[in-house]
Parts: sequence; C-alpha cells; structure tokens
Amino acid sequence: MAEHYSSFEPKGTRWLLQRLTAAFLVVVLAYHFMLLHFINHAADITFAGTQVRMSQLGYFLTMVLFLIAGTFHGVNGVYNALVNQGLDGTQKTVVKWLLIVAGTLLIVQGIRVAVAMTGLF
Amino acid sequence: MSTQIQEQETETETETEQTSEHQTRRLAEKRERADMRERAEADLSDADEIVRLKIFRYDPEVEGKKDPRFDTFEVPFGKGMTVLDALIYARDHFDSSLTFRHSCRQAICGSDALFVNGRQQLGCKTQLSDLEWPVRIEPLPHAEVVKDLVVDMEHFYDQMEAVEPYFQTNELPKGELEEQRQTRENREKVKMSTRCIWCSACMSSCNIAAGDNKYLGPAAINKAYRFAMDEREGEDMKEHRLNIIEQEHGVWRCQTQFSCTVVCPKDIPLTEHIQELKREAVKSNLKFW
Amino acid sequence: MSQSYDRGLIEDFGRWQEFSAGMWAWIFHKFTGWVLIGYLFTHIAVLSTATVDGATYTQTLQGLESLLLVRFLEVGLLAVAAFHILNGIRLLFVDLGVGLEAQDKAFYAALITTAAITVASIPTFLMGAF
Amino acid sequence: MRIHEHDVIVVGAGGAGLRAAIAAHEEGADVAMVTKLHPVRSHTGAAEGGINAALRDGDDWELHAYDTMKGSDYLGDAPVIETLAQDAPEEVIQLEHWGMPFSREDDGRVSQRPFGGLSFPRTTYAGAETGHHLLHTMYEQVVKRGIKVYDEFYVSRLAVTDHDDPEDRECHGCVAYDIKSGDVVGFRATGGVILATGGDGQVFDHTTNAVANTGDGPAMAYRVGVPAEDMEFVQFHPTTLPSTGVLISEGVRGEGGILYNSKGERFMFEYGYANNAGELASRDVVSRAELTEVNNGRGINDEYVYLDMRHLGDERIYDRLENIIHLAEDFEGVNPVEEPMPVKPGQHYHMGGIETDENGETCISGLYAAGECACASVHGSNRLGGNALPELIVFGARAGHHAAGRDLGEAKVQTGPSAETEAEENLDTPVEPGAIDAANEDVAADGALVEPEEVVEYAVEAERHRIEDLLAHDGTNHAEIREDLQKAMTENVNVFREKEGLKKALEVIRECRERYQDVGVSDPSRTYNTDLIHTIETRNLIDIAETITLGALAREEFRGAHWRREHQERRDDEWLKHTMIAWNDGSPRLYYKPVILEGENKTYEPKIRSY
Ligand SMILES: Cc1cc2nc3c(=O)[nH]c(=O)nc-3n(C[C@H](O)[C@H](O)[C@H](O)COP(=O)(O)OP(=O)(O)OC[C@H]3O[C@@H](n4cnc5c(N)ncnc54)[C@H](O)[C@@H]3O)c2cc1C
Ligand code: HEM
Ligand code: SF4
Ligand code: F3S
Ligand code: FES
Repeated sequence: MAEHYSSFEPKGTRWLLQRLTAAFLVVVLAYHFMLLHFINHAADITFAGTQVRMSQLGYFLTMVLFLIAGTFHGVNGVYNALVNQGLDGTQKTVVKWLLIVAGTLLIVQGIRVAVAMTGLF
Repeated sequence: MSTQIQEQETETETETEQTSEHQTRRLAEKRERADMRERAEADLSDADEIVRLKIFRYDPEVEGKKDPRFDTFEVPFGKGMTVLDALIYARDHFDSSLTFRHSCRQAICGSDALFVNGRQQLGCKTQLSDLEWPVRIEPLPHAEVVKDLVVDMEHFYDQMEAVEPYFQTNELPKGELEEQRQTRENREKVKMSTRCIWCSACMSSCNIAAGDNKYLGPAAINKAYRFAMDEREGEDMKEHRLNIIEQEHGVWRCQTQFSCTVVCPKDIPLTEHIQELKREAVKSNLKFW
Repeated sequence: MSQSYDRGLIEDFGRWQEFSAGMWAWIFHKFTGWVLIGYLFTHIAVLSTATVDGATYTQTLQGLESLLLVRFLEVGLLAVAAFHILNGIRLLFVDLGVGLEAQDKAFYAALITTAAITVASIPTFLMGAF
Repeated sequence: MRIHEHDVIVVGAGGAGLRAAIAAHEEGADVAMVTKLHPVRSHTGAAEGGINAALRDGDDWELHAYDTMKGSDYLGDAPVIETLAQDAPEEVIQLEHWGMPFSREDDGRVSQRPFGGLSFPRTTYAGAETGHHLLHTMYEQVVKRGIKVYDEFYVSRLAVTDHDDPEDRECHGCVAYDIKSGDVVGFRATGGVILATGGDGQVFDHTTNAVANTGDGPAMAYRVGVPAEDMEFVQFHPTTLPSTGVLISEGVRGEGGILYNSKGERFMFEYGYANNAGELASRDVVSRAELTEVNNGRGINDEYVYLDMRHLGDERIYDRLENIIHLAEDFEGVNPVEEPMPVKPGQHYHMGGIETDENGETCISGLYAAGECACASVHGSNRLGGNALPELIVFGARAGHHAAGRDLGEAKVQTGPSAETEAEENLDTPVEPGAIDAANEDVAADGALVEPEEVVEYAVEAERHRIEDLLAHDGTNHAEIREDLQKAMTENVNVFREKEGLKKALEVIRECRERYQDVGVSDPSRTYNTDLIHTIETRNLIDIAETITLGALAREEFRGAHWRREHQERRDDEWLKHTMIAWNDGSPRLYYKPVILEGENKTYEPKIRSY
C-alpha cells in the first residue's frame, strides 16, 4: 500500500541545502586543490606554512565553512543514499542519529584542528 | 458489502483431480503443440526471414514452469511486424499458454509494457526491425511476476492513486453550461503530462523505485504535476498538491536518473516535470519561512 | 495467490549493461560522493596531528607524501573529486531545469574532462616521488 | 462460493461503464465495476476525433439531432437521438468540470471543430487523443468516489431468472472469472446490471478495435433473451494500416493525400468510383473502391493500396500531420515522408447491439446496456464521427441513474419481442442458425429459478462447470476457429455483401460452431489463463458473427453502412424498420420493429442522404 503523506515537514530544506552547499563546495574545493596541490605541492607542506595561511582570518573562516558545508553535504548525501535504498523504520532513525553524531564530531574535531593550526592558542 | 464464503470442499477436490490428470494433459499438450508446429512450419518455409524470440516463462502452478526459464520461438518475419505481433504469432501457432497482456495494439491502453532486449518498451510500438536479433523478451523488472510476461500492477496503481489523481477545485463557475476558463498556454503546459497511459515502464526503469518501494515513482509524480500545474484548480489546491508530492517518498527521492524519461513511450518529459515540482516546492516553502 | 517468483539473477543479468547515461552518472556520483566523505573523515584525522604539535604534523604529512602509494591515491582522489564536481555541476543545471535534453552529453563531457584533468595532473602529483 | 453483493453492478469500465458507475454513485447506490481490463486499458482511450455537443450560440440540440438522424439514414429512433442531443452539452460541460483537458479557444473556452456530416462545428476535442482524456478523466472521478473496481474479472454469464417469456425474466447479477486467481465469482446486484462491454470488432480479422473487443456483452445478453438490434450495420474505415488496423485519420486525405493501386493509378478517378470527390468521397465509397481494386488484382500484395502524402512536402506534413508519421513508423515500419503508406479498409464501429430503450434498459428487468455494445438506437444505419463518445456519457449516465432508482419517466422506445410488428418469414439460410443442440444451456430450463440468490448461485455453479470442462478437455485450439471465422466475415460480410457470400459465411459460422463443440484449453493453469479467456470469447464472436450475417442477409436494400450487390437502393417503403434477432433459447428468430421518426417537436421526413 502506498503511504499517504502524513505530517507536513518541508523535506525540501535538506534538498535545497544540498544544492547550496554543492555550489559553495565547487568553488572552495577547486581553490583548495589548486592551493595545496598545484601552488604549494602537498609534499612540501609544513606546519609553518599551514600556520601562516590559517592565521589569516578570511582563510580560517573559509576553511571552517568549507568543513561545515562539506560535512553537511557528505553526511546528508549518505543519508539520502540510504533512504533511497529503502532504509526505513527504526533502522532509519538509528542511522540518522549515527550520522548526525559522526558529522558533529567531525566538525568539532575539525575546528579544534583548525584552531591548533593557527598556533595562537 | 460483499459476502465472501470460501468453499473448502470443492477446492481440495479440484486439486487432487488436477494432479492425477496432469500427466495425460501434458502429454496431450505435447501432441497438440506438435500439431501446431506442423502447421506453423508450413508458414515458416515460405517466409524469407525468421526472427528468434527468447521469451521468459514462469508459472507458479504448472509443473516444469515453476522454475523460470527462457523458451525460444521462431517466428516468420514480415515488414512492419512489431514485438507484439510476434508474441501473438508465437502464442497462436506454437504455445497457447504463452501469456502476456495486450489489447489496443496502438500504444494507448498501456497494457503491454515489456522488457525487450533490456529496455522497457511497449510491445505494440516496437518494430522488430529496430531490434537486435534474437529478441529477448522479459516481464517488467522490479515488479512481481504473475505468469510469463504478466506482472502484478497493484503496486503501481496504488502509487498512482496515492497522489489524489483527480481534479479538485472550490471555484466552479456558477452559470448553467458555463465552463471553467483555461488559457491555451496553460493547457499546453500540462499537455504532455496528461498523455500518460499508466504503462508503468518508467516505474520499472527507475533504480530509486526499485530500491525504495514507497517511492511514488515518476508516473504518479507526473500525475500530480498534471493537476498542480492546471490553473483551473486554483492556488489553494496547488499548495495541497505540493504537500502531497513533498512527502518523504515523494519528489525528493528522485535522483534525476532520466531513465524514466528515456523509456516513456508517450515521450513525457518526466524528469523535467519532477524537477519543476521540486523547485515549486522549494519556492512555496521559502514563502512560508 | 501471491506465489511470485523473485527473478534475482535473471533480472539483474543484462540490466546494468543497458543502463542509460543518467543511470551511470547516478552510480558514479554516488560512488565518488562516498569516497569523498570517506576521505574527509580521514583527512581530518590526519590533520589532527596538528593538535599535538607542529613537528608531528609536518612529519606525518611529509611521511605520507613520500609514499608512492599515497601519491597514486591522491591522483585517484583528484579524479574522483573532479568527476563529482563536474557531474555535480551537471546536476545543478538539471535541478534548475536547464539543458535537460543534453543531460547525457553533459555526462559524457564530465567523464572526458575528468580523464583529461587527471592525466594532466599526474606529473604534478608524482613530482619528486621517485 | 464467493458472492459479492452490490446495488448496481457495471460490467465494463470504458467510457460508458465509468459514466454509469458515477451516475449510480451520484444517486447514492453502492456500485461496483467488474471489468476484464483495468479501466484505463479500455478501448475508449483510442478515440481521437472528438465529442459532439451543441454548446454555442448559433447551434442547438435540434440541429444536432437533425444531423444525427440524417446521418443515420433515418434508421435512428427520434426520442433517443433527441435525448442524445439534449443531454450532450451538459455532460460535456460536466467532463470539463471534472478537469478534462479540452483544447481551448483564445478566450479560454472549450474549442469546437467541424466534423463530417455536421451542420455546425460542434465537435469538442482534446488534441488528437480525446478518448484517452475522456477515459482517464472519468476513471479519476471513480477513484475520487472510491467506487469499487474488480479489475481483471472476466464476466462470462448473466444471472437471469428462468421464465419462459424473456420479458418476464429478471437479472439478478452476473458471474465472473477472476483472471488472476482463477476463481469463479458471483456478483449479486439488487438494483441492476449494466452492460458496457464496448465494441465487437474482433468478429473481423481486420479492425481498429482492440483485441479485447469481443462483443461479450451483446453475446451474453442475446443468449439470455435480449434481442439483438440492427446487427448488420457495421462501419468500416477506409484507411487503416494493414498489419495492425491502426487508424490513419481522414485528415491525410483532407490535406490532399492520394490513393494509388499497384499500377500507380489514382484509382478513385481512373476507374470512376468517385469522379468528383475522389479520395474525399464518403467512407463506404472509398472502402469499396479499395476492395474492388484488390479483388481485381490491382492491390499490393493482394491486400492493400497505397495512401501517398509525399507530394504535400515535408513542411506541410510536419506541420499538420506529424502524428501520422509516428503512427506509420511505429506500427507499420514505414516512413510516410519517404514512401507511401499501405492502407486497407477495417472494421471500425458497430451501430447495432443490445436492444435498449432511451433509459438504457433492456426488456429483461434489471438488465441495462450502454455504450457501443448497446443499440438504443442513436446511430441507426451509420454513425457520424464524434457521436459515439457523447453516446457513452449520455446513455451511460441514464442507465446508471435508472438502475440506481432515479425516475426518468416512461420510455418511448418499446423493447422486447412484444414490440414486434412484422416477422421475417422467408429468410433463406443454407444452414440452421443458433445453438447446436438447441437445448438452452444458459438458463436453467425447468422454469424453477426465480429466487435472486438461487439464480446467482446456479449461474456460478453452471459457469464453474463450463470452465472445468474447458480446462479438462483437450481439443481444438480456439485460435484456429477464431481465425477461420474472422477470415470468413471479412471475406463475405464486410463492405461488400452479396447473397451468396452471406450464405457462405453462415455455413462457415456453422462449421465454427461445430468445431467449437470440441474446443479445449491446453494451458492447465489457474493463474492468468488467457487461453481460457480467449476460448470463451471465441464463443461470443461466433454468436455475434451469426447475428451480423443474418441481419445482412435479411436486409435487402442499401442503407447507411449496409450495402448489398443485389439491392443498390434505399427502400424506405419496405425497410424503414429495425432488424431484430431473438436468440429464442437457441433457435434464432428474426423480426422487425418500426423506426420512431416522431420527435419532440417534429417528425423527421426521410430524405436522400447527400452532402
Ligand atoms: C480508433 C477509434 C477511434 C474512434 N474515434 C472516435 C471519435 O473520434 N469520436 C467518437 O465519438 N467515437 C469514436 N470512436 C468510437 C468510440 O470510441 C467507441 O465506440 C467507444 O469508446 C466505446 O466505448 P465503450 O465504453 O462502449 O466500450 P470500451 O471503451 O471498449 O470499454 C469496454 C469495457 O468493457 C470491458 N469488458 C468487455 N468485455 C467484458 C467482459 N466479458 N467482462 C468484463 N468486462 C468486459 C472492458 O474491460 C472495457 O473496460 C472510435 C473508435 C475507435 C476504435
Ligand atoms: C568535500 C567534498 C564533497 C563531498 C564529501 C561530497 C559528498 C557527497 C555525497 C556523499 C553525496 C551523496 C551521493 C549519493 O550517494 O547519492 C553527494 C551528493 C551530491 N554532491 Fe557532493 N560531495 C562533495 C563535493 C561536492 C561538490 C564540490 C559538488 C559540486 C557541485 C557536489 C555535488 C553534489 C550533488 C549535487 C549531490 C546530490 C546528488 C543528489 O542527491 O541528487 N558535491 N556528495
Ligand atoms: S509516464 Fe510514460 S512510462 Fe510512465 S506510466 Fe505514463 S506513459 Fe508509461
Ligand atoms: S528514473 Fe527515477 S530517479 Fe528520477 S528521473 Fe526518473 S524518477
Ligand atoms: S497493446 Fe495497448 S499499449 Fe500496446
């Protein structure tokens, strides 16, 4: 039996955010790759270099935003993928919360790392 | 208001009867088939070309067909012959138990969507000359097989009916014999979406529908589109329509795979319609925020 | 009388061969998306060495970079990211309802461009690895 | 025994059935539809042209009625025709209110266009797929109302009491075979059973009708005692694709398409079939011309002629006739921009059918019929384009309302054997028509069955036996019989009819009956046994074919779609009457009843039909 729609919840929010983060990521990811693989070769990365970049507020904020956007985009993408495959019921709830926790941890840890990279604290 | 009384006795009776008669019947069947072959062979000899069909066979209650298999049929080919023509020929000349749905023979009843050479298409609308031979014919994927090429359509119908597939409005004109006005542009806008013949080819081709049984599927969403975009229903109703397709297993499940659009025998731009509804939904949600 | 038979392999056989462009795009996008999110987690883990001290960070990174395998993986990552980005752009266009008729061509273009970017970047990535 | 009970049972879910069910529901009845195809698969979906209704200033129902009467060649009944013309506007607007996507004018109103035989452009349409939209719009309303649909249930027998005189009989339900599970199921109707089973084109081997159009309704009604009316009137369409019967619309000839024979001659002129109108002559003239060419060895592959539109130029073709390109390519494998299209005449519509009055009721109380399977009669000897779809909704609705108890007033049309005014005494048939063993197997013969429950139970039991027998018996394959029957009908009872041919057909039909005695179903399965269904249908085809041929043999004149080589004129003095055939418990009897030409405000005077 087909499920009739039940409670109103704009599912479109996550869909829209997925697109918006994607648009943002295109730019930043391209920049990130350019900067850390082509301008500065990955092999030559040192903490000192990182620290110089991270100490600029603009760059710092961009990277944090990059992290948040990337995490949301990735985690939400994974969640959607699983729901698309018919994940349902309790399993779905469990997976949802697992992903939220993992995503949050990633962001928290990422920010800690970023802060450490500034070398200011 | 229906009385359903199962009659136990007759049922068991017929069952035992069937097994005991089975042998004789199958032998007779064989003889009959040999007869039919003979007649068909006469036809074959003057046909220039023979098309070989590999047809999926399965019947849950007939010995020897319980395990699905492919049967090969050789059918004389003539210009203009369709997959459905070939199936009918095979059934009427070789094996009358070959089972498939068909009716109109002109791509309007939507009953003969089949999986032909790995693609969902209407048997009656597919020229044999456009296909690679031998032609492999299977029932629609992602649907339960009832028998041979017949699949259970209930699930598809349920999905179609879940989107309130009927015109609703609060603003009918008052006057006698007064019709609702609709602009030509608006009719043009919904035109393609109204052409759906419920064949379920799109649903069968969609990977998402295959993975998520509750997904409304392209045809049902298209049906919702047909009404949501019809200006005669009015703004309130559009809001309501968007709520329907915004459900958990509605438009957001679509991953723009386009296979529905590719297979639709009525050339309905399904993906485009789904995408437009997504945008409409986002727009109306933005209004709320 | 629902004794329906699960067609299993019979059904799957021959299905993927006939996938259309949009379906392949979906599969590749999914695959690359998963690789990328997997990488993001690993990436942060590696970078976490920065919380210990600068030297460990530099050492870890340069240690990894000196491994040929890592260099190859990086090329792979670029390929994956390039495809995901390019196809992501394709999908964004599809979402906006732009150029739907050319969606299959856009997919092929994304594939070819990905290949080109990947090949072109090999020298940069492998520089100094040998 | 499974017996479902409802107030009204509608058999068939095409345009007529759906409208009837909605009407009964409007009336507050508990209604259920029983149909062998899912509703949206019905052949109403194939109609392209449009729906006639007098909607606009300058037009009125009387003009519509007049056109229809004239088109019918004065064999339609005036009260029925006038009902059609009066009710059609309201019904069409109703469809519009249900959301049907009609084509529109600039001011947003429903478009109308001219159609053959109409004095005013009153044909409303929805693109080139009017029937599809009509069917789907009404099915949507059925879904909305939650009307129960038993889909893929094949109705194979009516449950009728066992009185001697058909006019005393009552219908209490029907029996259906559940195609998916193989159960034989009873349906008890307290209000009435409405037959809406559509056309019977499968009687011929070449038709625009669907494979499912096997005349089940008329055959069942006929066998329980309802007379078959005007069965000889079958409409043929001159341009259908040879391999499938798909219709190539008159539009091609209208735009300037040309018909050629195998010698490349433009035969409509070359052989003087229609020196003025040429390709644009009326349907029957063109059909006969094509067949004459083929019979005289000037056909292609001894089967068809060419319809050529290449000279119109790509631009014009793509602009006006694009859908024709798709039809020819998809169904015939021919690209009409590069080569001519093969065409031949095909059966298209059956004017005759189950005798009913203007409320859809037959002479058996509780048994109704509407749509193409019925003959009220609106179309008389020839149907005008665009008049069948309004018939579905107008008479579907009336039958539904009446069965659910609404008072529609006394019917003006008399039904049943008592309406007879003249018997056919000297019909010269080469063989006895009717059942082989004259015994009536369709009603219990002892006259004892009158209680509603018993009647239904008996019918279920009888049907179960018949099906068991068919399944257990290994005999002739029905497909052989069907093929021979169809061939004989096309050869002898199509647009060309002559005495000898008709007699020949009766002989073949008799042979088919005899062979049918030994028919068997070789598929032993209970699940989705189409072999069984087609076998039962073949029996119906035989009965219908026989009535068509008998009627054609009896009617010694040329009227409307009925042409006789020996009788090239319309003979109003003698033949202004309906041909009726009663099954008469197995030994068919022909008789006549008068045509009603007295309308509400005027009497229609037969005139020579010329346009
Ligand atoms: C190609 C084509 C074009 C046409 N164009 C026009 C046009 O432009 N304008 C116009 O006015 N008319 C047109 N007509 C005529 C018109 O479409 C038909 O007369 C009309 O649609 C018949 O409708 P119906 O409801 O009587 O039957 P159908 O739509 O044929 O429905 C029959 C129903 O009965 C059911 N049924 C049959 N037998 C059984 C059984 N034994 N048990 C259970 N259910 C059964 C079927 O499942 C089906 O649901 C056209 C016809 C054709 C073939
Ligand atoms: C840090 C980088 C990125 C990560 C980790 C990432 C991860 C993912 C993941 C896991 C998915 C879900 C795929 C699935 O299984 O369906 C996804 C989907 C998507 N990604 Fe990315 N992605 C990244 C960058 C990008 C970029 C730069 C774009 C550029 C446009 C993009 C566009 C998309 C889009 C549009 C989808 C949605 C597909 C859909 O649901 O229809 N992604 N991404
Ligand atoms: S949308 Fe197209 S493919 Fe899908 S059911 Fe309708 S007609 Fe068939
Ligand atoms: S195939 Fe499926 S994913 Fe969307 S575009 Fe069509 S519904
Ligand atoms: S037979 Fe009706 S769609 Fe093919």
